[in-house]
Amino acid sequence: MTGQALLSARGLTRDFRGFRAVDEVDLDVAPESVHALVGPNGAGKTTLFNLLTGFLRPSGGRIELAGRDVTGLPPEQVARLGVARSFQITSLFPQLSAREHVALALQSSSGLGWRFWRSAKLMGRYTERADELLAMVGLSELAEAPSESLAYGRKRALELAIALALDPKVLLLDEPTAGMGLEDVDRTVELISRVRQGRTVVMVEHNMSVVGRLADTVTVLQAGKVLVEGPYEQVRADERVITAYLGAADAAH
Amino acid sequence: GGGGPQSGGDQKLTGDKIVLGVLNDQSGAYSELSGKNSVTAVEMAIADFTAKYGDKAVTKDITVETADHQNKPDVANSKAQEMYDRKGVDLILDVPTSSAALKVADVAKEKKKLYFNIGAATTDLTGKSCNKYTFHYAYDTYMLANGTGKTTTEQIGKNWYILYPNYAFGQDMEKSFSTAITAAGGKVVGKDGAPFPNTSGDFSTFLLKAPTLNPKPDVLGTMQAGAELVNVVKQYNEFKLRDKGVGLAVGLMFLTDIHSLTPAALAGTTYTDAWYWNFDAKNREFADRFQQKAGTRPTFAHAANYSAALQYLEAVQAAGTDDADAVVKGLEGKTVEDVFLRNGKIRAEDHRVVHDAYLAQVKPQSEVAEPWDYVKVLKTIPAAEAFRAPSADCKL
Amino acid sequence: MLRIENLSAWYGEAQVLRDVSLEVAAGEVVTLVGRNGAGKSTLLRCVMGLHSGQRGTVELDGRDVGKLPAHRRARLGLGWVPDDRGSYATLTVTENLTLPPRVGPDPWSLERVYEAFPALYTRRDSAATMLSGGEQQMLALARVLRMGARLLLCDEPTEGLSPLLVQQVGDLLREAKRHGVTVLLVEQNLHFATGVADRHYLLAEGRVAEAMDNSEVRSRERELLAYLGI
Amino acid sequence: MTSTVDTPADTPKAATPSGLVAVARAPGWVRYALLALGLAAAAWLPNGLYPAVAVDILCWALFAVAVDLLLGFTGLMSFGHAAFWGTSAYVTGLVAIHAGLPFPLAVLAGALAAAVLAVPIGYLAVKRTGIYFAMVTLAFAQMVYYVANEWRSVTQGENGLQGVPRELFGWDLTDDYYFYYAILPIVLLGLAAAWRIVHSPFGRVLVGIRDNPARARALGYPVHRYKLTAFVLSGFIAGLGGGLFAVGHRFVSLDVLHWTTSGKAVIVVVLGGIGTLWGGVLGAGIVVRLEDWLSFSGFEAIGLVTGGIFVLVVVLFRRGIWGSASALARRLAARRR
Amino acid sequence: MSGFAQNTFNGLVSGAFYALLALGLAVIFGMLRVVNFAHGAFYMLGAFGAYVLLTEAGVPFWAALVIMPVGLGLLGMALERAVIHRLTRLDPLYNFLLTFGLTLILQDLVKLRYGVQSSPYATPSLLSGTVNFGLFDFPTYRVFILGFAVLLCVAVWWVLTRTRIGMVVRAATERPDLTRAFGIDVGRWVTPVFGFGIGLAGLAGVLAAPMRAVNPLMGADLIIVVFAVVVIGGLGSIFGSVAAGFGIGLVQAWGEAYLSNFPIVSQTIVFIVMAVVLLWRPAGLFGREEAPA
Ligand SMILES: Nc1ncnc2c1ncn2[C@@H]1O[C@H](COP(=O)(O)OP(=O)(O)OP(=O)(O)O)[C@@H](O)[C@H]1O
Ligand SMILES: Nc1ncnc2c1ncn2[C@@H]1O[C@H](COP(=O)(O)OP(=O)(O)OP(=O)(O)O)[C@@H](O)[C@H]1O
Ligand SMILES: CC(C)C[C@H](N)C(=O)O
Ligand SMILES: [Mg+2]
Ligand SMILES: [Mg+2]
Repeated sequence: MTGQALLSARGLTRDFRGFRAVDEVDLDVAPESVHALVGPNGAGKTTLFNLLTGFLRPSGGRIELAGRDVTGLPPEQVARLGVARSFQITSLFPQLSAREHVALALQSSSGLGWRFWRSAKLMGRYTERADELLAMVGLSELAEAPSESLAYGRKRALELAIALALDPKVLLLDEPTAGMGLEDVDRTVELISRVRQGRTVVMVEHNMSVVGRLADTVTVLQAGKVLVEGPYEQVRADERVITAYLGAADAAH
Repeated sequence: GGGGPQSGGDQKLTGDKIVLGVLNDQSGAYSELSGKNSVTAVEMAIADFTAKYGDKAVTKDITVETADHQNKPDVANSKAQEMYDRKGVDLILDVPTSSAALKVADVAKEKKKLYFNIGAATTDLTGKSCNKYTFHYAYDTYMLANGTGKTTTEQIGKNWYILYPNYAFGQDMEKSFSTAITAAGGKVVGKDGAPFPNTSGDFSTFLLKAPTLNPKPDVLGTMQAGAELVNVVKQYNEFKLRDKGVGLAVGLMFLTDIHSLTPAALAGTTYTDAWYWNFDAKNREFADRFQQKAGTRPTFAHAANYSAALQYLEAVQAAGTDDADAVVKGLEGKTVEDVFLRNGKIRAEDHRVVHDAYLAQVKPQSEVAEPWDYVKVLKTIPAAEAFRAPSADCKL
Repeated sequence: MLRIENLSAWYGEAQVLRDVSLEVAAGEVVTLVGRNGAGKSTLLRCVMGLHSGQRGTVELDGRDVGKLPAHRRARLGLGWVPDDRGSYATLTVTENLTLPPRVGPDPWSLERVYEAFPALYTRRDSAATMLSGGEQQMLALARVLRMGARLLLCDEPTEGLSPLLVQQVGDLLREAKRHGVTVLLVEQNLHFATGVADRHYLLAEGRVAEAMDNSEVRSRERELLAYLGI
Repeated sequence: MTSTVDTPADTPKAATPSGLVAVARAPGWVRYALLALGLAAAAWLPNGLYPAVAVDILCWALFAVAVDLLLGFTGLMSFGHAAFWGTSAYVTGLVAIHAGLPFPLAVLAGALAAAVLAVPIGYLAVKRTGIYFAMVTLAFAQMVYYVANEWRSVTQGENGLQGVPRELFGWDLTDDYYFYYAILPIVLLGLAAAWRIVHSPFGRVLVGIRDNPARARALGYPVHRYKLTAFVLSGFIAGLGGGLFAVGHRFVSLDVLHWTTSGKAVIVVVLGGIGTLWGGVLGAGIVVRLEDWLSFSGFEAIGLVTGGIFVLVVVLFRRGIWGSASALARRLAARRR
Repeated sequence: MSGFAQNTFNGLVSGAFYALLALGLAVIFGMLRVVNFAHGAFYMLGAFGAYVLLTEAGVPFWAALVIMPVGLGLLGMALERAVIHRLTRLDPLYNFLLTFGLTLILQDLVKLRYGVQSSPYATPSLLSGTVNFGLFDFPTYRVFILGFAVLLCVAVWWVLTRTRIGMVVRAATERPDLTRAFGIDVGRWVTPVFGFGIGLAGLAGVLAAPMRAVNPLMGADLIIVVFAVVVIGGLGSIFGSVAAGFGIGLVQAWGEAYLSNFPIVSQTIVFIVMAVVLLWRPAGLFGREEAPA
């Protein structure tokens, strides 16, 4: 079974001082699919993300990436294996410009970062690619601005550009459209559907229309457990999902 | 570069003047026992010298330079160099703290300029680190051990517990004391190096241990100096060791230590003193003059600074030049008598300046009749016995 | 109840609000809509007294509060739900809730808060920043309700909330309104906004571009969405 | 190590000390002019100043730059760099005394020893950040101090290591004036190395780590290892300074390991300007010269003056001398444009 | 046996000083995010103040025990208003540096006026005897210190964790602006807390006066050991700081008593413990994890 999945979890569990945030979750993300994680606030989605990316150590269970056991690896190693993530609450380098962010991300897969005896001008080789990525997320004009001066929505876009710069096999996006206006949401959806080619995307998203437009598979978490899993239409219609999460139908627009 | 003046034989005085440099601790742990008041003492010496010779003096232009070495050998090093090179200093005086003292000896040797150490205790100055331009005044670890260790063993008790600060000075003291005690027929039943510097200021572990040793020591010998000595004595009293039959002997003590601890805390303690201000009329006369200037009574270090400056000036006067080699020649082997040096002699072999020393005892508070008169002298240790014989390690 | 006149604000050299004037009557729910970076959050900070580079008049109940420090304004009944949720890492959930003093006539009791937000109850002894994003959003809202603030300044209170909770927040705001609470709401979600608000101000490039009432927004929804990109 | 990421204590990320000053981007000719001026000043120094003081300034300049490399560009304030400065001083001294090597080799040995020591200390210290890092390094340096103090058979304890030779192929370097020129190339090399590190891809990563470590990890950068590398490099450069200091004084005292030495290094950097690199050099010149002057002036309370200046700088001119000057220059340039 | 008990007791007494100092540090840090390097200097001022009060105004120990902490607390408050407070929005390192500079200044001011010689201070007569514990007797004064310190630590811990005061101050420290927006006048809370922490240091100083040498440098090296103590206990944790304070006192006393043949070990034992703790629990024994790194 796991042979099929690119990223899979078995019995994944995480406790915080007696509180179980993720409870024996089994998850299989098929290669080159978009897999959405939804669920009520506090269901454990972000925690699951943190487990999958090594930012948290599981209290139990096991994680495999392309058949390789990656349980308990530190985040930088997980990243090097081709797993990139964005953060739900934006997390940037306040002093660096948007372009520098992307350049840093582009550089990380090379050994250049260790070259303390070489000139930083070498990083100029990433400028072109960085500008391309910034254009993709609509940040071309703001490439020079320090990230702390960007408005919230722009920061979210930058998060995405950084994740893309890593050219990951697996892209984990935590609420990529939260705080964005509709136009930006559309652009982001379009962007994700573009970059998903040849990649696997796992995303947390409350905006059901975004989920509907992108996701192949939807997993609904509740109280740390998997409630339902399946294609979007099926999950959407599920009674349990409606009571636990969606509420009255008009909420999704 | 600022190379020093070439020492030419017939030259009289460099720059027609004499500059004395007092290099010591002016802000740290030893600034009271030497410090600024050493400068005062040196100024008194200059005044006395000028008064004595009047117009016949080699020069009337005698000044004092002073610097704070903060008890740091590296600071002492650069200050000493700067004094010799840039301030035209002919003689460096004082330099307490053994590590700094040794470093300055190196500088003196290299610059071929005179150096009279007063404040430091290490016998290395007249041992393996001796040199032609360095003289050691006042006291050293041997003198302290020989006086206090011997007499205490003979008169108070044979069994000792020695507590010393675990660094150069303390370790030297411990060795000197152990030797002296054994030679006098006593026994060191225990010894401990306490941490130095002792961050907590707490010595109770050692003090509690003392009475439990077998055989029980009659005497606790503390080698601590300055602030640490104050701590040990305080806690000795706190744990009431005297009531438990353990007496107290102090390795090195200055008048200022007794003052800060109060005689009550130390009553009956014997120790070796290089000089005491109220010993006789001559000393007292000096002490009175000193007090007018400094507002306090002199420690033996102050008196020794006075004497050292005076003897140097006398030597220059006699030689007619401040050329270091000529002055050294005049000093070597000279016998001297002044307010500090009684039966004094400047040994040619190792440049140790020997003189009478004194076994002193702290008076009980009730007997303290005037401020600062805390001590009675029990016995004079003759110059010949007070210091060790010239060491074979010293090759001038 | 709240009157803002010719309010301008700067970040360093950059001006982000230009002569904004608006009014909120007692018991009204008014939204501020506008694109990312239009200056909505900055406006709320100015009202709260937390932004240093500002000029203009802010009146509360006819009283000029422009000179008052933030804590005095809060005591007059202002309650702020910051856009970053404002959770204290060093305080537990319960402490986060009980920290602010009561400032209005109808403060919620702790029991009532926990009844409305059971998720907070189960996490009541955790440090607040350990909560999930949505839980922190609930906490921020619950906190001002517990203060009993008369004028709520809510900065995107539904961001990151599940659809179910979004409805619940809508219910809460409506209920608050019924109890006479006034609300100035910053919202991206126009659908939600029209569900709770009476009137709307459209903020664009630091200016009030338009003021509309609810029915107008409903009828012009298509056009507005296109214009705003919302 | 594990901790939440999505919910960081979102205290407003206060400007890191270094965050105040971005690497100055002065126009090219200004930079070359400044460089030429600096080199000229370095070449002239022992003619205008007592040579021994000039030598000290060189050594402290290296020390300050090493501290700034961590503080300004990695966001780690080491309050225990005396451990590396001092260890190198001792090793240099011992090597020079016992192996009779020419002094540059002895200094190299010392600096390497400092770098080696930086590995375990750094390994433990980089687990903490910010103020904790300062305290942890401070404590470990104090530990090294105690060890040196107790290990009397090697270090001579309180007496200090006397008689460190200044040997260089039989040349007589006893005169500080000539010694100054002998060490100048080594110091310039050290400074150039620091400059290169800061302006390397590695340096860029460090700045990123300084500003948001969690983000850097998600990008695949092993944060601890980067910090550790920076720490070791900094230890090496500090060691270079310490070794030269030992040879310069021909003597090593316990003070080289004392916490006040670490503190002084930080003072020098802050005075010069955190994150400016050359500010440290300037700060070294000022502080060393000032202390020299004060101790001769007969004023007893040196700490009162250095401490006072330091407090003023922290309260009023946090950018330090260099930082303030370059900010001013930039403002003037902007106005002219 | 009685030797061991005595050493243990002694360890607890010196631990009491560590605990009191660490407690003050922790209170200030917990509330203001300031690591107060000058804590040792204020400890020194406490002891010195008691000495000056006694010799220059005849004020006895018991009065000094009240006057000094209050006086220093006020001084601390003035200091907080004048400078500390301007820097709290910046990186905590700035306040660390500021207080470091302050340490140099305070030490030198006292030095200038009173010199570096240690000054005498007698044990109050009421406490100058010894208490018999069966196996051994122990100076009454030390027993008093231990009891007093334990009581004080418990009281402070209770106030800060169990009352509203602690909560408000923590909030005010963490996010001053936000807290102001909730109607709390932040300035009014933070300043007294800083003063209180300083007062604790002063109190420890007064307690130390009869037992330890009173001189301008008495706090200088001590503070570094206290830093190690709080790193071990977990700087943010009030309980951890106090527990580690007593623990380190014990470990040091035992080390000195039973490892005296290995002075390198007994001297550095505090730092060895710290290294082990860092390896095993980087946040300290009772500390909370820092922000991710
Ligand atoms: N470090 C932590 N310590 C304690 N509890 C935690 C920690 N991190 C998360 N939790 C708890 O675990 C639960 C799951 O949190 P998580 O952030 O994964 O939720 P989520 O599904 O991402 O919710 P949201 O949609 O609101 O972001 C929450 O109840 C939260 O309070
Ligand atoms: N700290 C700051 N420094 C400089 N500029 C800032 C800062 N905070 C915000 N800005 C700028 O001020 C403008 C208005 O910001 P504000 O946060 O008020 O917008 P907003 O309407 O709330 O946007 P969003 O919908 O993204 O939250 C933006 O252009 C932003 O870039
Ligand atoms: C007491 C001091 C003046 C002696 C000093 N400790 C020395 O090393 O010689
Ligand atoms: Mg989440
Ligand atoms: Mg906003």
